[in-house]
Amino acid sequence: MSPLFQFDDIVGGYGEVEVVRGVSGQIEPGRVVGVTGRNGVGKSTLLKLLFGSLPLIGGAVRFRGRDLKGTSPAQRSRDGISFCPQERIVFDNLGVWENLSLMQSRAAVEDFAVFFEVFPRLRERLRQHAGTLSGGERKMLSFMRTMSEGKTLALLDEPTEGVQQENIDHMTDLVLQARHDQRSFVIVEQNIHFLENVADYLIVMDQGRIVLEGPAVTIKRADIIAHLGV
Amino acid sequence: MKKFTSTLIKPTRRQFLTSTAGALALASAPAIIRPAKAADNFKIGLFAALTGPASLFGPTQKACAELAVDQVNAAGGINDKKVELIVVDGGVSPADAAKTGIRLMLNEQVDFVVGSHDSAVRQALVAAFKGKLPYVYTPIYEGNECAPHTYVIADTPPQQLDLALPWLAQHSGMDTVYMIGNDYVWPQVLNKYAKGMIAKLGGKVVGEEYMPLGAPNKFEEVVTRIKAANPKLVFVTLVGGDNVNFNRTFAAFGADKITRLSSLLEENTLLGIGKENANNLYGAMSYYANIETPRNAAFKQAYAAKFGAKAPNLSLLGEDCYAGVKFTAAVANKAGSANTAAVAKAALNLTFEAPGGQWTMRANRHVDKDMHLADATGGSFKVIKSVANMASGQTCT
Amino acid sequence: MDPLILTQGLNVLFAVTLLVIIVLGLAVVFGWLGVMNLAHGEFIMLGAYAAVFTNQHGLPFILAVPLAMLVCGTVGWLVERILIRPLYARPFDLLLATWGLGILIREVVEAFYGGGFHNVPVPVAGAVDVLGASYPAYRLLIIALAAPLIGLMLWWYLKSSTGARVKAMVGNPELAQAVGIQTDVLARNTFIFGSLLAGLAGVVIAPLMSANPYMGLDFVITAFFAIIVGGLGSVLGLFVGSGIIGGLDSVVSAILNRTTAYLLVLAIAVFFLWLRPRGIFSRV
Amino acid sequence: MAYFLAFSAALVALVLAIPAVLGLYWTFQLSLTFLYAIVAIGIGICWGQGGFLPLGQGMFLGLGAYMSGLILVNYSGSAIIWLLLPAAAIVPAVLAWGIGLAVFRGRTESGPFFALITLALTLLAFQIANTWNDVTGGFNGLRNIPDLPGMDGYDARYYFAAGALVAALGLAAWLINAPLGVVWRALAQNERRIVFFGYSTTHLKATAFAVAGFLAGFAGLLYAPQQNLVTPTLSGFLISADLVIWTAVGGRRSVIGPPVGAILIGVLTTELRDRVTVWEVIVSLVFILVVLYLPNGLVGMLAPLQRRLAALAARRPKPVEAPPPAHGGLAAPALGVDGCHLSVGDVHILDGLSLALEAPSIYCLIGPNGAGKTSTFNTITGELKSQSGDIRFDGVALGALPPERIAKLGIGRKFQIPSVFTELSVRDNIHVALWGTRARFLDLLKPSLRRWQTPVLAQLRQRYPFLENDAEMAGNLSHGERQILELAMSLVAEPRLLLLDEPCAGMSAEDSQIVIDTIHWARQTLGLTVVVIEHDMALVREIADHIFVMHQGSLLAQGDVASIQADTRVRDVYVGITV
Repeated sequence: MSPLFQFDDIVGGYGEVEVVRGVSGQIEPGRVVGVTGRNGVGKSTLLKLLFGSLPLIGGAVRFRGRDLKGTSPAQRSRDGISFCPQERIVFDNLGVWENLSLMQSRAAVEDFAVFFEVFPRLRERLRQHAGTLSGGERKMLSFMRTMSEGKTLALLDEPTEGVQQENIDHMTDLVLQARHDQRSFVIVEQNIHFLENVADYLIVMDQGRIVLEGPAVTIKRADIIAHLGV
Repeated sequence: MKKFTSTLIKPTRRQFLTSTAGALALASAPAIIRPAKAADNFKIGLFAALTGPASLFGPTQKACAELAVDQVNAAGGINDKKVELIVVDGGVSPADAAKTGIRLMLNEQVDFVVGSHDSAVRQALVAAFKGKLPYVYTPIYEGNECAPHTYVIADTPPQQLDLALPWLAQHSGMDTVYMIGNDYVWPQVLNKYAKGMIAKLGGKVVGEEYMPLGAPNKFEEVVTRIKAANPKLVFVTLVGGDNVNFNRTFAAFGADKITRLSSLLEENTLLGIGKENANNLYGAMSYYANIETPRNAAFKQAYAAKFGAKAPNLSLLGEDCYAGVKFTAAVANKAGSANTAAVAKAALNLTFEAPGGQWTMRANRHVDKDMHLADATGGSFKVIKSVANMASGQTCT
Repeated sequence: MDPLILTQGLNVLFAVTLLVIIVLGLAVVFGWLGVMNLAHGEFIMLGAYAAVFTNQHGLPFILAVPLAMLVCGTVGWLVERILIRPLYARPFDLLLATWGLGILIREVVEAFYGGGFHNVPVPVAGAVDVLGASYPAYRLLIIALAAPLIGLMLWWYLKSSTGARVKAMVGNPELAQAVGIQTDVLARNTFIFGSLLAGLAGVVIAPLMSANPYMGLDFVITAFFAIIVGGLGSVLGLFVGSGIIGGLDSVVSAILNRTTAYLLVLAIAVFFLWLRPRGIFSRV
Repeated sequence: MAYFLAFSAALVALVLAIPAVLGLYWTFQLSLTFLYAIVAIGIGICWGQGGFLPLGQGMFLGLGAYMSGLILVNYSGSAIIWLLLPAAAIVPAVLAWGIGLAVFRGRTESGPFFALITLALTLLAFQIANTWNDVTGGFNGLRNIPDLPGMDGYDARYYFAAGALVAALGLAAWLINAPLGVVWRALAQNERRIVFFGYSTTHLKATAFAVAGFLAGFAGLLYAPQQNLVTPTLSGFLISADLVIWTAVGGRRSVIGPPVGAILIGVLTTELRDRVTVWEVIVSLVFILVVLYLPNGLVGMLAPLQRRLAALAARRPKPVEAPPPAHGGLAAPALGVDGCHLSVGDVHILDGLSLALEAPSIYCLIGPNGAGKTSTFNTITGELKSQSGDIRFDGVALGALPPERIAKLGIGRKFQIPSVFTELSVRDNIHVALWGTRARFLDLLKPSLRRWQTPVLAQLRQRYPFLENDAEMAGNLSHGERQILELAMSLVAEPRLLLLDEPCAGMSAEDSQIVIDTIHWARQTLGLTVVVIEHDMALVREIADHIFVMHQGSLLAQGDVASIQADTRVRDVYVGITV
């Protein structure tokens, strides 16, 4: 029985520039893989390659055992993969509510109650343009959008960047809850605390390659910081 | 104008150059290849509205002229030469028309030009021909074209209004008149002339409005205003689509109990206006397709015989091209050539026949002609009064 | 109330309503999709000729609606596929290509129907008395029907978040893809939808002014001005823009004259293009 | 340049021959088409070079024609016309220039809105021409315009028009090959970028539009006496649209493209319109196809040939020593950023940021994503304006200055994503940077600037031989080479303060090393101050004399490498514990 999601020897980047130079991994249902590393080591690029926003130069991505070669991001989303990018994370020219209900036109505000409980500010700003939100609020909005899609697998790029600690804690709870519901995540993060709290498995990247990986419990923080810090 | 005549290039050189041009032309690009020139034909260039806003008239202009050419040829041609018609586009910008005019003059070497197009293009052609070529201007216009060797067989304001206004004054009253037209020379001149007559007839102009030409016009507001002013007569000098849309709106607002006189009301325009919108709508021109005279009957029969069921709608704008060719034939035969001086001499007081009636070319190079006042109520023209040999009222010398 | 003033008031209302109807299609194609379709007027013209066709063949006027939709839908589909799709990223070329397209459509229609005027009788003749001012029934009908129809569209627009999706696609294509919007399909359908609306407008207009191949030119520029003044992609802006352009045009025509009104509209358009190119209620 | 001269010579010969060879008819035909061609050349300059589309050139054509017509009608026979007539070309030019300044000011985009403005204006022009009877003669136009002295007869008219066309071609060729043309093309590709080399895009675009206005007015000047009639249609929208169509079909990017299009279609139309009923259909189809598949028009199909000729022309002529930068290029003065706040909506991008760069040395600016590093660069270079606080460079307050002025003060920057002008040659790329801080606006008309050479450039060429292949299109360079080219561009400008945003992003270790050496070298030879935004700590350790750590829009810590590495707060923000 093949894993839910699997990527082998991924190579790719922008144009001829290889940013990711051969990264492999896999993930089972109800598991969370954390990817970390310094800025510019190719973490975001990796996610984009996995989701198909960037073309693969080498390697293969499989979802539920099926090779995703040639399927558009839109198709992957329909097949059950959520993507929460790091840049241009919300539709600035749409309202908060439009951002949330864009693909679920039948949805009612109540359906998002569980999120609004922890992110009340967004409820207050339902009609406001997402472009006018603060960086942190946008992060929460895009996180909320991704989680509410309820897809089998979600790829999150720096969800906690610029988010206050208390909200990061809420995010942690939500991810853990979803994991408990057998949903899986690949989370790119620099916030080690967050990763330590949610991830079963950690990958540390540098220069586009994996320099350290293993079950979260087995990896010591000091080792990570050695790769991460200044 | 003196400078122009001095610019005339000596015939010998002209002959030489153009023949070289012809030779080269045949040799070079396909664009220049043209049917080998039958030297001994009498060539008439016809400016018809093949493109542009007036292009709805193009087909009938072409057809009528072709019919006339057939008849002239059947009658032995002009000065024993077979008449050849070269149709070109008059629906273009003045500058482009001038280019075509020069082509007709130098390359096709036409003997005569008959033109049905707007006044701006006429100015351009006059400037291009510089009187080196007899030029017949046919469509209804504002008058005042006095260029040498330019023969105008068009209806003029006096011909239209001397007929229409007195009759309307008598039958529907002229106490108050509202004028609406497009903002350019023809309506302005017509209104100027009309004002004089209205005053003589004891009428009063209560409103005068002009609509921008070539702008997206709408007429609800104007019609409402006119309806409120409730004049005895509305004098409409709008053209084309504006004329159609004004009259439709006028009727839609239930103002069509008021008498309307339209200066350019021909068959196609009336079709556009629609029979349900044509109550109390009058026009005064030298031709309507259903004038009941033997002459017109014959013309229509010949027209139908040549073009059959698919024949384009007959109207003044076509008939006057027919007349233009007929005039050309008459004057050139009388002059014995197309030489401008000879033609000028022959043209004086020359009488010739048009489907609309008998026309006579006067010294002012305009024609006296039979005019008809028609009632368009019900969507078809009913001629209610005709006057023979009305003068053009032009003062050219 | 003075019937004259009342009638002029109705004229203003009608002018604005008609402009909204004319602008709707372009609001979708230009306002949402950002496609400067200079051939919009020709799509309206095609719609009008659908009415001409039904009239010539003695068919009931209402049949012109499905016919117009069929014609404009098909043409819209073809145009999007061949002309628009390769040029989404090249606004100038889009502008020019659609201008060429406009000429093409005009010429083709002229080849079939000639340049002449075609009378489409008003489906609802006569006038209705409104508070002492009699007003043409068909125009009143347009005003009356436009309100609920446009209301319906708005409702649909807000309910089915299609409009939002289009704006999402235009504003942030990558994210749109990421949330599962098939952008190419959506773009195509949007363009076709805009073309349909244009065709519908044509049918409505046909009985007001007789159809001819050049009528489109009269609409397209005014429509662009209305949208720019209102603001791209904004529903409210669509009405405000039509209100300002159409209303101003009508009011000035009523009080002064057409020429002034026309020049004023041009001046306003230049002013907005220059100082507020994104309009009053821009959401793009 | 050389082949343009040769080309022009051939052209003149051909043009002179035509009347004798083709005869009067063609002489007349071409006289008018030549005038249209002149207008088209102007459109080519705006659209093909400057990258903005004028849809209303009829307005200037008409203005010129009416002015010329009125002058001739009123003063014919007196010598004063020779004084007055030039106004018929100059007034449209000035008008266009004014419109350009007004519309382009404060806008670094020239989207289709400019096109729509010109369209609306030409509609206005038409109505005025059509209704102002007393002056313009209304619909029937200004008639019986006398000939220009010596311009009577078809041949004379032809030679006037032909002469004018050749002159216009010469002017266009000169402008397009002058530095100004290079900068125009750079602008068309990346308007935002050239601002930071010290160019005012407003003036550049307004100038292009003024040239187009001049050419249109000039054509109008000759139109009046040539046709002896000027009508409103001349200033209408349809002619304006046709002119654009001709320009596109001929090829907007080259000098000869627009006139070729105008003459070709003009001639074919008069020839075929009356014979081929579907002529209009054909033209519109051809136009659509060209727009879709031939962005460079018919002439563009000769591109390979042109490129070969261009390559010949491109061998570097004798270099000219360039003057020092306007700012003197003295050793780096101090930069002080003091308490800058910058927020959009309620997002605080900069939150009381203060930095002080006293001694010339290499500073590194680090910090987690969203700390505001790039925004700091944007604020210093004037692209973003901080709502409060004060930025001083060499004692000058930068707050109010536009980006191009700040660049001229000697602050250069290099973007994270290499933004070289891909459709320009390597040499042109370098020159655009070279001129920015050295040339005054009018200098851009001197061809000699294209031979400029500086010691810095020479040394850079030694370091990076690929900078020597002058004719190579920057678009064909590899990513690494582009990075280096842009670095070289920001160095030849000889700034006093250089801001580098991730100069080594996406480069191999080897390339990165080369870049680092260059930075060191520049630091020593030019004595400038360098600020580097960098994530790669290895690189930071190697180059940084002094490190600024930013966090959430303000300065968290600063000091030398060791002290920063020791700083726990810094480590924490990197590891994600908010402080």
